[in-house]
Amino acid sequence: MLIGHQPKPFLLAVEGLTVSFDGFKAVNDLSFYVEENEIRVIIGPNGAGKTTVLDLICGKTRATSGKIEFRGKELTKLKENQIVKAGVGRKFQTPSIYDDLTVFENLEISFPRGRTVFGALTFTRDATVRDRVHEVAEMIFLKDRLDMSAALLSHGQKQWLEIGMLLIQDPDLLMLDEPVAGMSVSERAKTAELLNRIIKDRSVLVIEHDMKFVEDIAHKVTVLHQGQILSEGTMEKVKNDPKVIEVYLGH
Amino acid sequence: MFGEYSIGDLGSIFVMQGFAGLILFSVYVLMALGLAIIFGQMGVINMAHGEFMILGAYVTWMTSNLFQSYLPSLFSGYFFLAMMLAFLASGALGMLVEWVLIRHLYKRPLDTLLATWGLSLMLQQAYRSVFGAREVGVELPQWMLGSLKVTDSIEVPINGVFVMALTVLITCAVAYVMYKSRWGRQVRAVVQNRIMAGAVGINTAKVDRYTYALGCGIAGVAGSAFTMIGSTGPTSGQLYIVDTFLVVVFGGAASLLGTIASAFSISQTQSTLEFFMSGSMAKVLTLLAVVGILMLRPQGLFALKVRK
Amino acid sequence: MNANRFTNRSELIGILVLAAFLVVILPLCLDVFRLNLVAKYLTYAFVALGLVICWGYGGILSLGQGVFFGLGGYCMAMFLKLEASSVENTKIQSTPGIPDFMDWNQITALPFFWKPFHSLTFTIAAVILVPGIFALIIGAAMFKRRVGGTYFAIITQAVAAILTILIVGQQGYTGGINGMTDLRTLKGWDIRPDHAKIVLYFFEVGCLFICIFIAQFIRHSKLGRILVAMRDQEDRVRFSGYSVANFKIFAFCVAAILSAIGGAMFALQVGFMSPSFVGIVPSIEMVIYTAVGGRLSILGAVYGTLLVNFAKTSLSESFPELWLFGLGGLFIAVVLAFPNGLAGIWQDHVQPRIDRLISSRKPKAESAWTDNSVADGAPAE
Amino acid sequence: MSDEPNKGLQSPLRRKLLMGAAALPFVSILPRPSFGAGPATATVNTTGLAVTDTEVTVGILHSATGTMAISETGSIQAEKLAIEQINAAGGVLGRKIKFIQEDGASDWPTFAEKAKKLLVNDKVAAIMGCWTSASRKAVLPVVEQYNGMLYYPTFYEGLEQSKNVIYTGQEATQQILAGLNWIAKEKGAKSFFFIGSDYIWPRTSNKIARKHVENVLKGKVVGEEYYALGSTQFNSVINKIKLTKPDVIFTDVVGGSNVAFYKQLKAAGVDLSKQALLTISVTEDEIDGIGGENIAGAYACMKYFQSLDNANNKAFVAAFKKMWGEKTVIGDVTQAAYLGPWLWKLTVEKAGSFDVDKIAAASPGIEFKGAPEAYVRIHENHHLWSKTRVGKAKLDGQFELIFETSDLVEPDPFPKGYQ
Repeated sequence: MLIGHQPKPFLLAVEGLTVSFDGFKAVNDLSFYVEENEIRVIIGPNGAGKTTVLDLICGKTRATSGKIEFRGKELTKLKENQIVKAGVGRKFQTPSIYDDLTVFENLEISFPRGRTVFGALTFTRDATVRDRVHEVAEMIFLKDRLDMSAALLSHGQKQWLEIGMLLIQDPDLLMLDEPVAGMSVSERAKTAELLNRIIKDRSVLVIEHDMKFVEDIAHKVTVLHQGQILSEGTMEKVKNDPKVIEVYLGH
Repeated sequence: MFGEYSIGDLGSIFVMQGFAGLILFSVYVLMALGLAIIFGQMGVINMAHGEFMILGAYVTWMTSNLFQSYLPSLFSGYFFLAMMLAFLASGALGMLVEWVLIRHLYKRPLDTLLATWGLSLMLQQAYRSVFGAREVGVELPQWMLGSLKVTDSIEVPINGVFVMALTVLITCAVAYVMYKSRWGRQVRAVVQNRIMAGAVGINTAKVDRYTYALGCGIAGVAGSAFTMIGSTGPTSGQLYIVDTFLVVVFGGAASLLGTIASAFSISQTQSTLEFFMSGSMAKVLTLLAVVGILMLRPQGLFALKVRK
Repeated sequence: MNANRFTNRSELIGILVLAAFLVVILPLCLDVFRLNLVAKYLTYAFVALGLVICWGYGGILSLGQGVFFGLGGYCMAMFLKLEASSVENTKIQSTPGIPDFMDWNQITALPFFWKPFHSLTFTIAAVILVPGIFALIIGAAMFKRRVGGTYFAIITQAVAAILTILIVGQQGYTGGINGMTDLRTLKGWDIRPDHAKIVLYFFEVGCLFICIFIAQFIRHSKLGRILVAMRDQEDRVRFSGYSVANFKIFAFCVAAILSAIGGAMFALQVGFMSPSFVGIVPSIEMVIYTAVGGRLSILGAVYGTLLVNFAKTSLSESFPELWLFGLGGLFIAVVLAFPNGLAGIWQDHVQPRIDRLISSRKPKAESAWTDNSVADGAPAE
Repeated sequence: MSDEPNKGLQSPLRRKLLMGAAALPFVSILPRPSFGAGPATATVNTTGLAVTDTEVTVGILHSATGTMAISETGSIQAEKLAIEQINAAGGVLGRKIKFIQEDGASDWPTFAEKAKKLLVNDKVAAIMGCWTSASRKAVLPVVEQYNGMLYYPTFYEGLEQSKNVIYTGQEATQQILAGLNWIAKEKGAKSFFFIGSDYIWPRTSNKIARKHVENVLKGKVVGEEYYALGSTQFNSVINKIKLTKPDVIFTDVVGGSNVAFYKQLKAAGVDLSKQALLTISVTEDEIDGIGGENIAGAYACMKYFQSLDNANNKAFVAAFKKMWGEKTVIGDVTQAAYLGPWLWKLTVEKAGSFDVDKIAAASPGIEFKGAPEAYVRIHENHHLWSKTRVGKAKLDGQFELIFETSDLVEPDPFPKGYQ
């Protein structure tokens, strides 16, 4: 299943990952590898375990067995906030932003400084912070909404804001769970543009259903089915895999 | 401390002490069942649970007075009617409360806590205005008094046996209703996915109302049973509320079996400790143990590991 | 907005209005007896202030604030009681020089944990540290295991119940249900006469404002915004690299320490400490002060406390029967109709009118009570 | 609450009419006395108390709400009855007693706060009030600081004496020792099991009882147990009682716990006609909740029972029921509360003044022959000389008098050899 030989080590290596909920194995002996600056899309039918894989990597769910190595660090033993500090960023399926804060404050909280209790108490909003927030806000098309309460944003804008909150963290591995779900056509186009811009200097792990969108961005596609890898490779290869056609694209 | 007692004495003490624990266990189960339904299934923190119980107790008291005045010949059987009336009265009040108050708060569990606390204060004052500040004594029919002599030194209180039998009966009934009946399936469906349940044609508002009413009704029966062993006053309900919540939480909120297991372990611990130290310290140690265990195992004794 | 780290201009006005009310208007309008009552109410305002941070901002509802109020109060009361139990004051006892309730309980020597309370410095440290560390332990145990919401509320309630039974049960060491009564002097200075009450009142108001400023500082720091963020989307905060548990523990400890300061003030003001402040009923009542004032409003907490207590005193003087109906109704009304309490009413109904009046002359005025950014949102869950 | 002083109404006739109207519900059938004929206010009130030419104000301070309302209601009723009767008989020094009632709400600091309000704002001449030891301990520093006069009705643990308090109930030795002596003699009791609620009064009482049992009666205490206030589960201690088989169960369980205790005792097959039980905490009030059938046969040891057969008591019971309803019962504390206003009136008249210092000084030696419990007298230590009685609980909730001390028992709040 491994593809080719790699001159440099993987950014993310998942090996033998298994998690079971009361006997039900949502992810079963899963192994895959993500390189630096690679864009990997995970697809698969509902219940294939896609979101669970992201949960496992970012520490939201604890693995029953298996290894997740990121830049040589074993993630399964770290706490969520330590995983974030190691350089993994995660966007959730439904936009999860802070409704009671302004767009500016939403972004500011994600700025990687003052993350301890006392750091937060003594945090000051200096020029570095302000510049960075403005820069990201511009990128996510929310430059003129900075003082607006985040609750008032549209669904698409909330998705962008969350992406922006990840960008300001500047992670090495960005994990996106259905970033264009529920968006209008024009928003979707804008999002694709945004994603294409931000995936430049980092690796990205995306879960997406929209095949057109997947084809646009994916370097490589992994197809999950019942917690296991069904097929892996370029979009072209996966598309023509008879197993995939049967369980997924077939209907 | 056992030196002074003979082996035979000790044997009967352990039997009787175990039995005392079983009575306490029944009391806890009765109290907690209604709450396990309301809190475990609906997520509502019903701080007025004790007051629903006391309503049942007052209904029992009124029924006993009525029988004494008008139907003295049937007095020996009044208790069964009283329990039914207690169920209906507390259930009806529960339904009203759900309609006026609770249904607006399903998304704000902490606010149900405050609102039902307010409700409990108002009910207490209402009881005080209607029934007076003094405790009322419920007279029991003759056959419920006294004890069965098992051996020379082992005696079993009849009302204790009655409470235990009642507990078993109600537990079975609740288990049947929640796990076997069509209505129980609807309740669980609503709990798991309100929107979906609504979409497949379950009247979620109605299910909520009847679930809450059922929980309150069971509290009423519990109150009725308590008149046999405890006191009935406007503020008696408050004494039970912390214990009851701990039983439910300790068991794992959504699990009926957990509630029973936790009631059993808490009651046996407390009743055993009471034999070795003063009642207040036994209570402190029991509560401390429960809180300590909850800190180590917050999900309680029985909890499902679910895919979030 | 947050140009200034502590407050913005309109909040400063709000604080000045409160200061004028407490420092000038009340002392001028009330006799010493009523002023002492206000002082007693204000001790609860410390608790309410803590609850704004912990519950309003952090979304952590503690039903055990009485525990910390009690711990603070008992620490202070132990010092005062020792001073009141000098050998010549207690020569009637079988063992002179120990508190009277110990003597009644056949205790013949001062227990070891009482001894350090001869020192005022130690006492003041204990007022802060004992509840603080206790909160740290509870908080760490609960929040590190992600216990929150209703479970946390129930467990804090159980802690309140345990501590009450313990204090009542260990009466030889604690004074039992009677509590510690007849506290007389602080370092030789009699705290009972009227002039002492007045001095203590102003001292307390001073402390209250220090605590208000601390609360303001926390709220306007990034930590305050993280608390709000956590209430909205705990996971998002966690996956932005924060240890959510540590922030919750911090908020809970701050609330505990503020409550404890309130309790110590109470012992000074009332000359009395009893387990009736530790239990569940007072703890829940303290939550209602915050709820009435507006759970998101620091100044609202003070007004809410004063209002509920004034209502309690006057209603229970004239219609004792009605008081419980009134209090119960207040709980329900605050939850159903006014989730943001007085501050919400002010902001939704009063402030816009004032704004309209002013706006004919001045262009802009901001809310004096709550931060716009937070008050807009739904109530905490 | 009574009417406010009406300074604007100068006409004596109008004033009298108004007063009559206020008192109408209670004393309309009694001849209406006229007030205002007493000695000049300036001479009888030199410390600025709320005394006018026609009125004197006292405070009533009990819990009308909260858990203690159950117990304190009877005291409030008795004090109001006494005040009505005193007014109907011409008042105090020619002045009508007006009362201000405050609610302590079962909360000790509230008691202290209300006591302060009564003394500082209302300037009451005396306070009839408090019930629990805790509320008295809270109020005591206040009455001492502001020099008030408190008439405290409950039997209590002793270890206290104040210039500013008259204790109209019995202190612990007064209540307990005679009862223990009686039961030791009558039942040949040698072994005792103590069970009480967990607070100062039961603990102190049991301490005194233990010393008496061990040192004087040469008996043995085979168990001593305490349960938190409000406990409702007594099965464990009942098992211990069954195991240790004491000659006497000695109880000072208070409040609602009593109901649970006696019901469970009965259910466990402890027959009170065979097992002697002596309680110092169950009065007719408590039996109302416990139910006569659950406690019949138990002995109670205190100074008053509703069934006492003397002319004073018959009149008192009749008046009480007339005022508060046929169904009300009267317990020991209720009677003691009734003594408060009367003792105060007698003291004021002896001192010829409302001044607290003079009343405090004049109190010792005051005799009240009209007491329902029969003759009582105030001791130097501000407690009452009174008889101690033992009653046996009957099915109808009343006590049958079994024994009474031949002489008045001397109050001894700081008993030597019992501390």
